[in-house]
Amino acid sequence: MALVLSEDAQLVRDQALDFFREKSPILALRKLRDSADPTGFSRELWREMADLGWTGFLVSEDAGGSGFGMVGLGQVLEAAGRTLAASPLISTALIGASALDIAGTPAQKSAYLTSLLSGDTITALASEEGSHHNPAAVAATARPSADGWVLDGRKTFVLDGHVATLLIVSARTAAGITLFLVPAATQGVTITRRLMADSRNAALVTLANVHLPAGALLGTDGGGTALLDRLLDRARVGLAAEMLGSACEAFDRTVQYLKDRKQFGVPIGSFQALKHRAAVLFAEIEVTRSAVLAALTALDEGAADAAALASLAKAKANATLNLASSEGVQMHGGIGMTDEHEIGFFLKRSRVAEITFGSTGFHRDRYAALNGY
Amino acid sequence: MALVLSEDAQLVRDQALDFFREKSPILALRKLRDSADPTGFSRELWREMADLGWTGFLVSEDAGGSGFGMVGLGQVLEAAGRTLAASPLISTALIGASALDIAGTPAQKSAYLTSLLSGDTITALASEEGSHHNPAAVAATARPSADGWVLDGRKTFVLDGHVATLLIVSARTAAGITLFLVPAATQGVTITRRLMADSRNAALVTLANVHLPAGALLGTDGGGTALLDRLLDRARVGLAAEMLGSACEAFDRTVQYLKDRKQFGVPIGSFQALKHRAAVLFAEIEVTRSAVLAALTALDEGAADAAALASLAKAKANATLNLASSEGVQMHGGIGMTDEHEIGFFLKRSRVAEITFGSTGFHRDRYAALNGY
Amino acid sequence: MSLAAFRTETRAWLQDNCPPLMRTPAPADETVWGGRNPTWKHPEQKLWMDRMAARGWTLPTFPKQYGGGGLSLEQAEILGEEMRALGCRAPLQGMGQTMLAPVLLEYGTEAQKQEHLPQIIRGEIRWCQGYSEPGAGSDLAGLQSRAVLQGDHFLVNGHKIWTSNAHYADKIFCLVRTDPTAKKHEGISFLLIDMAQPGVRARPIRLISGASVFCETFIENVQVPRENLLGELNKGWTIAKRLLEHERKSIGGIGDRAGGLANTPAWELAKLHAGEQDGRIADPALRQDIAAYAIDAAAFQLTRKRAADEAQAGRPPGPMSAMFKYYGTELNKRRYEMVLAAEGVQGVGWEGDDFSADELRWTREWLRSKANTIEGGTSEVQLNIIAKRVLGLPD
Amino acid sequence: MSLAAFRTETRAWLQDNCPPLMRTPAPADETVWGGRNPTWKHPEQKLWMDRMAARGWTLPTFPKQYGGGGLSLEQAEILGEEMRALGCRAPLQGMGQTMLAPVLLEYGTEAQKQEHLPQIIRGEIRWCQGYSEPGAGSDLAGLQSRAVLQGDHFLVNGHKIWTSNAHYADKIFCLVRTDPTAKKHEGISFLLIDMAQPGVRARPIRLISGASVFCETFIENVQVPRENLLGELNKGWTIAKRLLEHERKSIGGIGDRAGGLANTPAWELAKLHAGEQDGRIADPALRQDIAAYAIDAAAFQLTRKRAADEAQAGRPPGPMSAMFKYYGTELNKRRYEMVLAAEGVQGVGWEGDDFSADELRWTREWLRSKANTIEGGTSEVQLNIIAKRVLGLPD
Repeated sequence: MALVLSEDAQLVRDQALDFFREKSPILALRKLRDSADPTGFSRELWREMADLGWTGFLVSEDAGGSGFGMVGLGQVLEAAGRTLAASPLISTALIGASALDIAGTPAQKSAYLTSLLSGDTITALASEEGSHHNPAAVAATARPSADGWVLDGRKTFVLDGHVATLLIVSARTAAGITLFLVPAATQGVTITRRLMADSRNAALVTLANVHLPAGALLGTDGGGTALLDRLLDRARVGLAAEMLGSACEAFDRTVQYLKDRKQFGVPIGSFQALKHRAAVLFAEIEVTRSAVLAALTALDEGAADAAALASLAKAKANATLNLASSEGVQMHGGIGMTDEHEIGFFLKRSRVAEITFGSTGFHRDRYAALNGY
Repeated sequence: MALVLSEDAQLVRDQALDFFREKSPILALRKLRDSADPTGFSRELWREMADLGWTGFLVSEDAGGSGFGMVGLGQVLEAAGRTLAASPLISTALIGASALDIAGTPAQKSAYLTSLLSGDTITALASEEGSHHNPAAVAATARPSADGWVLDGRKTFVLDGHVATLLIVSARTAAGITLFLVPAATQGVTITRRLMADSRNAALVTLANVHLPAGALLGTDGGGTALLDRLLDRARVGLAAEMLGSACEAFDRTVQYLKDRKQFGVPIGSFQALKHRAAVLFAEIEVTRSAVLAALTALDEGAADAAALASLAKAKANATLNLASSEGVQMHGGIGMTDEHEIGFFLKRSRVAEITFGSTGFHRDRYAALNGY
Repeated sequence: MSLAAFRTETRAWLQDNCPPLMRTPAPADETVWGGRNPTWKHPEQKLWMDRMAARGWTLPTFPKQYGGGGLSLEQAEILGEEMRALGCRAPLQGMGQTMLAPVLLEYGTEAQKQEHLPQIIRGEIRWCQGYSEPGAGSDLAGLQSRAVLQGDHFLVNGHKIWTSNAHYADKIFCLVRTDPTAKKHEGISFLLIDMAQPGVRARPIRLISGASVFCETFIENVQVPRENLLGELNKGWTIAKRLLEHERKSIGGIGDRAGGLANTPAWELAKLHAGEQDGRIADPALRQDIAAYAIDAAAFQLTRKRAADEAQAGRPPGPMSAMFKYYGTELNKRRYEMVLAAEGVQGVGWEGDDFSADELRWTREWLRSKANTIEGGTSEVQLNIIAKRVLGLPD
Repeated sequence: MSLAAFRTETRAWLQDNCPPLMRTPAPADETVWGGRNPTWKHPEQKLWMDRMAARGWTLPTFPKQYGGGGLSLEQAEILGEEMRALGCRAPLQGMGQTMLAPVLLEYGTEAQKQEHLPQIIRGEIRWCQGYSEPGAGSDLAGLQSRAVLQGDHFLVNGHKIWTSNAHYADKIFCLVRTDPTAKKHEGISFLLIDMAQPGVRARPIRLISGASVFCETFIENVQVPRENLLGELNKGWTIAKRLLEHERKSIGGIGDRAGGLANTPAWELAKLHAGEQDGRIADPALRQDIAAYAIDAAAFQLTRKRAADEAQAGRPPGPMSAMFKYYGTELNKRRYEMVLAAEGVQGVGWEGDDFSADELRWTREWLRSKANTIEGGTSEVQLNIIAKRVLGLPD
């Protein structure tokens, strides 16, 4: 694999950078927050993103998408990360589209894909049950009924669950962990919005005696672990790309501040201790960029080491965004502590993104296991 | 407990600092190394240390010592660490004296204590069997015989074992881990010198069908785990005190070099990045000093948290000496890489001391366990 | 009186006089700040403050003639131990006590001491600090607020920032430039300004944590009596630095403060959220990180104790306040990062019933902790101070 | 010829021409340095070097008229891939190839290129680097060695340090001061000096690892022909900096070098010494540390690949050599620290039969690795360069 963007990917990247800079600067997130917007994102912008084809990047051409792939979607996510844009890109364009494209039956595809591509259907993955990422810890159950399945369980950290029309739920059957497509409006499904520190939303989803038709099964009975792994690896790398964008932006703003802010009669960027810390951060961002691009590419190519690269990318993105946002606030000094300044938004976003789809510790552990130690 | 040196301890400290500075500068270690001295230390100096009473600090007054305690011995060890002086202080004045004082029978005391106090008997603790510190991993066995015990086993990292006349050996009996006093000259004992990177010595000790009298048992049959723990906690804290001295000396030399060495027309100590790193190291040394003094004091007072403080002190000393020696070499630049300069001796000493009586990871684990998590 | 007798007597007095409610941990919103318009959640708060103030024990080592307790260091230590043993809340807190009072005692005229110290000790006046300015943060001496001496008063104009709780304070101690032609450290004076007059205005600043504990304070054409100058004219920088040492000490000890977290360490949260195995935190990496933090935190607390013990033993204290400020605040940030890491999803909530009150408070406190290494002199400034004053490294 | 055809042909040629022994990993003491007095452990080493040199493949992308391979970047990449696939050793190494040759090509006169490049490519002359001086380490431009132009030659006097393997080298490329009155960067020239003459003396320096790979080199009243000046008089600094970029690249890639460790990663040693549980390293803290290192190391290797791929795709390369030098050398130090941590007692042995040859070698290599962040410009200098040239931060 060559670690270099194709012309097409470069075009998507430029387009996405312009899009978010113009239509969804950090000010947009602030407004959603301060107006206590019940959805936490802009449906109008989401339709525009769908019109640009981003919802179809992971949907094959014969199903109505472009099949452009993870490298392309990664460019969009990185651009979104630059302005901390809140949207269902990951929950829907990445996870939902992948789930249907990879495992959906023709009936499922025809039921959901068109409206997902147009931006109408929003999906959410309901797999976590505890405080820490652990897709294998599934207590939710699905038992067979006369005409399908009955689900019970409690899901804790369902990203975009508060606006989703379709949930992808992991539950345990006799055969093992299995995924189901659950329309949010199904009886017995209760969705409670959870507002996070980054002004984005997750939901608590409870399933109480939820009756589903046989056609709600996604993939095979008991095949949920492998399918979830594939979906999650895409989500991890997509999120890592978004986090890379956020780290780059926090860094660029901090370097600019170092040049502008004067103390002791000189720009504070002339102090060597700050210079060295900035240079170290630059290096970390560069190696993170390589890890993210390699993981995106490996997923598109179906490479054998894609899972290890996914953990590598998420582990590096976690550490680098943590560092970039922490250094950003510290180097901005007092002004960085004010709500009025935007650098604090990166700090809040960083810690939520870190624990999403696996902390640094989780991915170090997984990387070691995948490499045989 | 008050974390302040008594007048007496201060006097010992000053005396020890003068002693090692005058009689055992780093040059002494270099000479021992370059002459391939078979013992690796100076017997003459060791007798002088005994004459100063240091071998008796942990021996009660009624047994011929001064009972001055760990705080006092810690001052001596810290001073020894400043000049990287190699001596049997830890193997004999600390571990051997403690073992006999705490657990020795009257017969054992009368057999060994006088010559230990005078510097004639050198003891060595033979407890490690693997590459990593683990006093609980004992494969060596002791089975009862008609008139005593028969020992078999292999001990890997016996500090000063190559010059010891008396070994303190851990072996497993039916009752559990048990300690034995084994004269080095006993038939079946083979001692092979192992030269370490810090120019000090450990030994590989093999015990093959070693017959011992009943009176060789130290403490109680099966009581070795608790006794070893006590001895090791003293050793950990004593070594931490020595390492603190080494860290202080490496740091002082580095700060002086920062003031003396000129590049770009100014002392390199005027560069802010180096200043900040030096200041961070200063802070780490200060908190390490407190941890070491608290642990020494707790051992003397038999405080309930002495074990936790021992792990705390060793963990901090490990990290701080590692940092002080690494930064020392880096800040000395090219000259620090030469054998002619003394700063490299601190680097070599640091890593050997780190793995002795438990690495940082070992003591973090133990600290957590002792604190209930 | 022997120390033992003092201890016995003190214990008995505390037993008799500390109201039961004041022996419970104080939530953050029940701190007693005193002042002209004090707020009380419980009458016991005022009772406790008044009783302690009457003995001068709100500033126990200060001389009796100014209303202080007149205790020796040893006695004050015993008082502290007995208060901790009984779980007594601090009767009164604020910048008057911890920062201004020590420099008033050192640099004030007899009249100034007589006027201000009793008010501070009795909790009658709440002070705030007018140091930083928008253009003068780490470069504190670069301040531009002006005071011009006009006969018996100064005419003051200026713009201060990070004035903690200025919107609740009665008076502000202020650094102002009184000689614009002098070198920057030599034209600064230290003024005491009453805020209850036209021309003084405090505007709260909203922080990333959502709280507003700091203000911008605007001073426009305010007349300040000449006798409110502390120390000599244009010699305010010396006092300013001395006060900063007291501030550093109080911020460096930030991890000590009572509060929910002190009773709920990160390892308990880790067991709760990451699970427990054989009595251990189930996630070994999290466990090692928490132990590493706990070891550093314990070593730092032992260092504070060592410094106190050395002072008590009459050993000369080193110029260590910068080190305490640096290490204590960096540790406090790590502490909250540990809490977040332990809590997982529950550590990054903002609103809603699914998060406990503690969890939501800790998220805000985590954000608040980021200011610790900025306020009162950044970590970078502290490291500069250590390098220069302690290590003697050249400029 | 198409790239595919080139690959096929190259593979066949390597199969036919690379001696079997040269397809095994090279121990450190079997590196081929060439020179006037080469040392061979095996005749295959010379055979392999000569065969590769005859095709110019010891410097594959250099022009054919100077003895180079004349390959495109893509072809050279293919050659590298095929050599790695077959496990071929490097036929020849040294500072002549990696550092001097590129600047000779860029700045040399036609005569200089004709003279020196073929000698380098054929392994006939071994070069060393005369840059640092005892008083000029990080401040390289502060050098004091002098060269005075006297008609058709320079008279050179100086004292160089850290001249790698100078005691084995035939020639030295040297920075000397030719105008002591000019500003420090403007009076420096770049000279090529033959060491086989009286007045040049190299004294090995014993290092903390026990090895002596560096020398002090003394140059006393040595005459150097004027035509051995590379570039213009007093304009040597530009060439010096350019050469440093090539040096940084080669040091930054230090973790790539084949050798025992490449085949014995830290995690294998950790399993061996700390034990194994369910296929995992039994010590969870050690395991996490090793994974953290391995992740950074992999991300760095991917970054080197990305830079190469971008160059090949014709994307403008950033000024990244300082970043590679910094990150690669810091990683290499961490790598050896990991090895020591994994080995425990076996990692800190110095002599004796109880330590394996690998264990003893790694201890020495651990010490040697400490020089990585000093030689070729310290990590601090690299960070200065990144801050200034990449980030544009002010002086």
